[in-house]
Amino acid sequence: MVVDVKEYDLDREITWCPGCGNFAIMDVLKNTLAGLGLSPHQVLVVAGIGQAGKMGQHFRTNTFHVLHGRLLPVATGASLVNNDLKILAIGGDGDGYAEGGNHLIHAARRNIDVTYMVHNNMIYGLTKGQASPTSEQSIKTPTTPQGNPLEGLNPISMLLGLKANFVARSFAGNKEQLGTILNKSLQKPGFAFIDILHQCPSFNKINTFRWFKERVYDINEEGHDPADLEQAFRLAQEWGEKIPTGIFFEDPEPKPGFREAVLGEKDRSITGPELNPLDIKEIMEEHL
Amino acid sequence: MVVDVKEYDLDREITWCPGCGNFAIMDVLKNTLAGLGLSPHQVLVVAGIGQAGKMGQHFRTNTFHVLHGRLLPVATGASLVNNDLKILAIGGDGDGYAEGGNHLIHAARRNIDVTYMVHNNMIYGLTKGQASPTSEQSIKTPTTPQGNPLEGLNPISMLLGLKANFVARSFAGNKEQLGTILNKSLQKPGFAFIDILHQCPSFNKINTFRWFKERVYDINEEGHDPADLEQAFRLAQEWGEKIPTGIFFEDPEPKPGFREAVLGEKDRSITGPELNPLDIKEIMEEHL
Amino acid sequence: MDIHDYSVKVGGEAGQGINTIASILSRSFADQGLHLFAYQDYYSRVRGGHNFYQVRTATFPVYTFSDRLEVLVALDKASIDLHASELNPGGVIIYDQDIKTDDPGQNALALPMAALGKEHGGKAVMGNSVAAGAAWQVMGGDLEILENTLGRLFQIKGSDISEANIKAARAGADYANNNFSGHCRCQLQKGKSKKSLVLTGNEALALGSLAAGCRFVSSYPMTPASGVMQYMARQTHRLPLAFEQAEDEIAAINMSIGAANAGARAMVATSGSGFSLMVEGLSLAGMNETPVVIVLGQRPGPATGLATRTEQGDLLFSLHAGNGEFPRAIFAPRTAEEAFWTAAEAFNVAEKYQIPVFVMSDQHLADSYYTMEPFDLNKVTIDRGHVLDDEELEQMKAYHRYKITDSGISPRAFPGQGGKCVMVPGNEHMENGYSTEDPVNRTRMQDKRIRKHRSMSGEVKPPESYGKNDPGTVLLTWGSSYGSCREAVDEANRQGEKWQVLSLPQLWPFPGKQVLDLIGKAKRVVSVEMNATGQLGRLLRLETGRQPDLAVLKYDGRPMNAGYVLSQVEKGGVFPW
Amino acid sequence: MDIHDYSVKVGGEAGQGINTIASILSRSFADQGLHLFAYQDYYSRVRGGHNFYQVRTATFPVYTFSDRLEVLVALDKASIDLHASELNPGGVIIYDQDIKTDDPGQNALALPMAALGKEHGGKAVMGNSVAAGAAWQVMGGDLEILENTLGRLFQIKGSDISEANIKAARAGADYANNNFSGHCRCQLQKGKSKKSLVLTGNEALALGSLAAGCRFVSSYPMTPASGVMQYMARQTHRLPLAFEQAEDEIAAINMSIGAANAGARAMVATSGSGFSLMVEGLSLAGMNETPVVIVLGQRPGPATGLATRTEQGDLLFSLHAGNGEFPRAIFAPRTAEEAFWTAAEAFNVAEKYQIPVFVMSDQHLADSYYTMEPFDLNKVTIDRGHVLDDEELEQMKAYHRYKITDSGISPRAFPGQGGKCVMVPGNEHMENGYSTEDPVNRTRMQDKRIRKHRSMSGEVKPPESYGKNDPGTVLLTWGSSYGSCREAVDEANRQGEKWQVLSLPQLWPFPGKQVLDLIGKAKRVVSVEMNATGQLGRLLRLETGRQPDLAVLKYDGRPMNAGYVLSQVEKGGVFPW
Ligand SMILES: Cc1ncc(C[n+]2csc(CCOP(=O)(O)OP(=O)(O)O)c2C)c(N)n1
Ligand SMILES: Cc1ncc(C[n+]2csc(CCOP(=O)(O)OP(=O)(O)O)c2C)c(N)n1
Ligand code: SF4
Ligand code: SF4
Ligand SMILES: [Mg+2]
Ligand SMILES: [Mg+2]
Repeated sequence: MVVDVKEYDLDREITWCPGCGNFAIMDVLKNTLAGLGLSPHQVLVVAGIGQAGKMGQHFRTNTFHVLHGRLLPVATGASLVNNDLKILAIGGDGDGYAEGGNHLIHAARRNIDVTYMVHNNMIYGLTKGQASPTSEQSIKTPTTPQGNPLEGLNPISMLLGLKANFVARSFAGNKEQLGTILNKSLQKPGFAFIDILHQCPSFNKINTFRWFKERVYDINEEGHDPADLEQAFRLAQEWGEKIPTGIFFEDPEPKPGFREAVLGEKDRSITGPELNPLDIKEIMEEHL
Repeated sequence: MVVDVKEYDLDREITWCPGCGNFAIMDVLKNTLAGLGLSPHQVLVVAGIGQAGKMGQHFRTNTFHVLHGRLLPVATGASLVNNDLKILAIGGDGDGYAEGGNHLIHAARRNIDVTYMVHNNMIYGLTKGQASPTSEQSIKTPTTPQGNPLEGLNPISMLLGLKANFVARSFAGNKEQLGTILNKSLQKPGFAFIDILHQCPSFNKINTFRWFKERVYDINEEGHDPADLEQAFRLAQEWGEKIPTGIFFEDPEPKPGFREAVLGEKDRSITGPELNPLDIKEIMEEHL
Repeated sequence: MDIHDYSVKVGGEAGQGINTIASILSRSFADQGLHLFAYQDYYSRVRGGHNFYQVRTATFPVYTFSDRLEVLVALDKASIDLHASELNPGGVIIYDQDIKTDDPGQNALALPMAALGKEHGGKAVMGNSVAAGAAWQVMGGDLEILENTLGRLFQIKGSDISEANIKAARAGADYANNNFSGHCRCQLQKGKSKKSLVLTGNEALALGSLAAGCRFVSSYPMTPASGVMQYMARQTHRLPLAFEQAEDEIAAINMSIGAANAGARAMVATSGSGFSLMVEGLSLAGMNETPVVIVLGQRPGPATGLATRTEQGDLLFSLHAGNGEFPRAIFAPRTAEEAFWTAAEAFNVAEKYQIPVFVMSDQHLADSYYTMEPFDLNKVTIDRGHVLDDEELEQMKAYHRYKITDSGISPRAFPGQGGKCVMVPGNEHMENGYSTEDPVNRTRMQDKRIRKHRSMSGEVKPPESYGKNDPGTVLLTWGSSYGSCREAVDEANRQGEKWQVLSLPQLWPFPGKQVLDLIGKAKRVVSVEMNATGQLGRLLRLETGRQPDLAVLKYDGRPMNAGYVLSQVEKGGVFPW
Repeated sequence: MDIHDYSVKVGGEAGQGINTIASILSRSFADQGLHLFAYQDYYSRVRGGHNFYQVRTATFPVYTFSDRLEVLVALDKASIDLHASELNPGGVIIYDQDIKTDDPGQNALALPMAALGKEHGGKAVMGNSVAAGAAWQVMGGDLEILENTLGRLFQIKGSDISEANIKAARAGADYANNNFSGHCRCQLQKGKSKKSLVLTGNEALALGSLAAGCRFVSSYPMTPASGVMQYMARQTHRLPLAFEQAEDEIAAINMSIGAANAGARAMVATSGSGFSLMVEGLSLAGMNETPVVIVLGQRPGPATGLATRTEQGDLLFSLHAGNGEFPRAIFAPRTAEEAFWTAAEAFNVAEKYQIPVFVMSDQHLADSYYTMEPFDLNKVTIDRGHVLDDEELEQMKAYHRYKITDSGISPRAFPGQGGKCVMVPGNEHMENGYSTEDPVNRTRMQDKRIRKHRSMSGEVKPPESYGKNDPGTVLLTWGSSYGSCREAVDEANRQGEKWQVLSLPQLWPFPGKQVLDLIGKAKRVVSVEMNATGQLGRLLRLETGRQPDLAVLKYDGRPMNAGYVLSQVEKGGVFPW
């Protein structure tokens, strides 16, 4: 079925700053969803709190716009009871790597049937520029006024350490690559993790569009085989003059998605507006 | 200074089950501390909630016995304001990998000056046998009565993904190795992570003492160089017929410990019972 | 049939099998047609320590435990040292022969548990069945009933094991028959009850939730609430039910919120610290109007407190928990039977009003066994409130999840239904769910949400009076303390007093007017609860201005009973306010 | 000197620099010797939207904002459309010439902000200083003062930048001088105040904490509380102070608990959802008796609510938060000046009683600027309560962290001191800190902890009355709403009423008797607060049985002022209970 990307348009003011990387990411996502023949009502975006999370308010679809850092558990619950929806989780680096870090470990472990996009601007945008776990060492922010004493977290390396089902990095300035990765991730059962680098012209004056643009390269184009976990791990350690992007890892022996692992065949019957009293007579009578 | 290990003895009933792996771990720890010439009052154990966390109640030392999963933040706060104490964090696999997962990521990122021992019995002991994140696939427990649908988390691989300062695995049945690792970790600034496999005869009927004993081998004895992150990562993927133990990784270019990174030279002045009003006149007058 | 009221205590170390013995006896009492109440006292450890299980059985319904025993089954020395004094005159001690103890006297039986277990059942652990058999014999129970019980209890372990246990029990009974020379004042008769259910509060809560069509449970283990999720986890293979052990309590409540908004009835079960971690999620459920049921099994706090003990210390906390202001309902079943119906009803209230609903229990209710008649499952109704169907949605131009209505309740729909999109937000929002900071909208939305409180207030489960009319003394209570108050009132009235229990199966919205009416002209209102600050008493004042005249409180982690209530009232109680 | 009371509003999009203009004007008003109150109204976004800053300045102390303006500085069209009607007769509009708008009439000045900024300062952004200069000129301020302000404000950016800004401001003043043909009713005079501090509530809280010797701050960013930690973070290089941005709020409070027990005065600052996440840690601090100060900057909930708006909706939540029962103190400063002293005192109360202490603010207090006299820092006292010294400890056989005393307060010591070990637990414990499940110990320990509540009750910051004696009407209020009540009372009394404000700088322990005494025979008690359920009114009833007769509430996220209070009282307010 062909779906017009305009179906995803929403007649609402977009509250991001001009020049923000989020625009490009949203653009790619809308096109990818439409390209897959998905209508807005077949998609559920579970969004975190932050500029990235606002994305769920900026295009038409089902959205659960939840608490800061809690998008993955909400997506887990929703995905277990409804397998008709294509579920995405969308949030920022603070949302996902600081407040929500624990859920990320366990979403990967469970292999939940969700594509998770982390819009990684290496800063807290919405709350006006504090350091995030991925902020560069020495950057001055309102919470690191003497310069960040820590090195940034490497989410790709961490997710490879967790041997997550699908691990990728992209850049808002490379729409084609991002589109390809998203497209692929949305057609897989299980968990897909995509760290998306993007500029925040308002607060991150170091990792600008240009800064990224000059550094990113595509590992798959250069021959990296996503089935090779060890090489992926080696590549993931690179950060600085050159920044590897692309699909680092796709499990060559994929585990079943979480829904299947937990529910087996019976998932379809779990939800829906109708509900009949369960037959618990047999269970009750075990106590007689 | 020679310290008699008996100084660490406490005249209290120990509430672990007979045959529990925790006894051996405590034994090694007491000996290691004494061996390092540390008296009980120079050590602070920040303990989680669980059988492992009870350790802080079973030998004499300073102990903050805190909330389930929250030992690392408490240790972080204590270590920042007091650098006279040797600080250990001790908890179980549920405590550290489930409830406390987020703090583990960030303790590693911060490189806090704490040795963290995770007593990994691959089960929830204190609450009577539920599955933990490290529980084996298919194991039947009160919360996985039809068998655990998930593979166990691999904490070593995860910590290597985080490129933590010091990453090791040991086994309660190999006291010598555990002692060596502990000894080493306690003499390093920065974060040391030790996953300690141990039997829970009451609830884990699969990963028994014998099960571990038959599988563990020492990677360092077999020539693994802890400076080699990539090889460490490769080894870390192994689990099953053979289980690698030993020091997987010691950062060859260690970052400063967190206390130094944050406080530089001034740490000594932060704490202590005396406290003088600060001179904030200069700061106030900036608002005049 | 005479009136009987007997208590048996089984004491020993954790891991020695006191639960097994007590369960065998309990089930058998029930099958004799008797009522029962059985409670556990255990330490937060897996082996060792001194634990006990106390089973009271009677020819009439019982709601709490008794201070005195007829039979003590002792698996360790501590049981004799600590509890022999609790025996009524003529009480019997049956003790493991392997215990190093002085002979407790004539009315006692030293039982070679392990030896008989090994000899007749093949294993020393069968000693538990030996002990059950011996106790049963001494109490004059019908051996066939005991054998039936054993057969059923061990059925899952295979017919070999259940046969072996039956043999071991018979051996214990024979041994007692031949070697017990004393007399037991407890001589069991057949009771009149029909075949009854034996359930703990936790089991009843789980069963009620299943009956209500709960489709999703996510929780993190925490005593004393774990029993609820574990019971439900055992049923997933035969019901359309998803269970997941979350990584922490934050994930648990947020998973349930996700499931509920995707269309499933969803719940969590937790306790103390675990609930503290759910408070942010609770507030989200308040904002995005998610029906979610929270079973809160109370234990003593603060913090980790006393993990395996009982308290009713989280009433005002659960009432005020969560940043911002939003409606909620709080139920507190008083018995296991009520727990079943309350759980079933909680989902209806949650969905009808689209709010978080608490079902408060406490360790004493959660872990204690009660007998009750089988539930008439036809009486379980499922009311999902106003949920739109696909057709209705298809006809709409757009779906507005938060439509402002007089009742405050907006018609619900789930993502994907009828080709519509659903927006469920955590920020303040317009009717369509999208964020807005408009001040007029804010006031209207806050009013809408709060109106649900008023809509709900007309349907509160009413407070219940038991005892004399026009009472001089009213015992005001909630939760499992009800049982003790009820028996205290019976006792006081037997002694010629005019007492009444006024108990609240639902605490929020608070039925203030009804409570005041029921208190009527009573001379004395005594609030009775298991906490240190008299929270129900405080709530009464907050909602009605009236203050209890006296409080009977207990907060040592151990349950109260009728005797405690009576003696405290006599002493003048405390007045914590 | 005449009495003056003028208001200027600066409106525009986020990111346009309204904060800069308002800050320049505020500081300059203060330097003219005037008092001021300046508040922000902003959206939860970084660019765009319509925000404003409103500065009121007067020859007498001001506590809230006014409904009417003398000058409107408009950086966008919305500012004119929305706010021109707020101008008093004779008010002036100064607007950016680049705005597409109709000419607002004679009493207006179209200012080529960007052009002049570029021409005289070198950059278009210097247009902000141009606007400040023009406004200052129109209001008849002393140009030298404005220039001084600019010099100081931009000093950190280098003398080039500060010079450029001064030039731009002069150009704006000149331009106004030459082109503004109307008349401004606001003509600034020199006020009598000595050099005064200009501080927001957040800054005052931070400064007070530093004065108290706070040594450790861990927090997670959250509007409107972030300002506190960010201010403190800026001082770490020159004070013995550690700051860490935690990974989440759970870590933040637990880090502080770790630091406090290791010997440092420690605090967190948070809001709404963030505080919800701290509830478990709060309960731990209750159990292990950790002094920790929690600055709670309230914003509208539930959940994420309205991130940048104001509310007082978390009073009953903070009072009851945490599983189990334990004492705490709750302060709520009413002005920025009081915020300083409250923060300083909060650490003393926390350490003296070894409890968690709340300092409640709200967005309106947190972000608003106030003038005040410089603090006499010699008046800041530090009382760490009973802390043992090394010598005392050396002489002890063993140290017992939780020694039972009459006051409930145990002498403190820190790990390592005097060669002793310290055990700080999260479970119930004996005097030495080790766990026990003993019921008698439990009751004693719970009593000990709760006794601290009583010990503290004698030292509560007393409620304060302002206005007429023997009033007919008492406005009962707390926090930043105090300012509006105070001015409302002045106004009512000017009109011949007998009104009084009764405000509570400390809300817990609740000074019930004192409040009742102060209410006296007042005919009418009106509770005034920024929430939907009248929480202070409810607390009054909970603690005294007395209920307010009327409530003035506001919960649209926007602050109230005197006019609102007066009109609501006239209308009869609401009665939410
Ligand atoms: C529990 C909680 N803590 C803090 C906040 C405040 N907050 C909102 S967004 C945000 C961080 C935003 O950073 P990021 O997740 O990187 O998103 P970005 O805005 O950069 O896209 C914070 C701290 C909150 N809403 N809830
Ligand atoms: C917030 C919270 N959730 C749950 C619990 C209950 N609880 C106590 S220990 C424990 C798990 C113990 O497992 P682990 O950490 O592996 O330790 P072990 O007993 O196996 O050594 C749990 C779930 C708690 N105390 N606090
Ligand atoms: S603050 Fe940064 S991330 Fe947020 S909208 Fe603006 S540019 Fe984008
Ligand atoms: S339950 Fe397991 S881990 Fe806990 S004490 Fe017993 S054997 Fe050890
Ligand atoms: Mg970000
Ligand atoms: Mg464990």
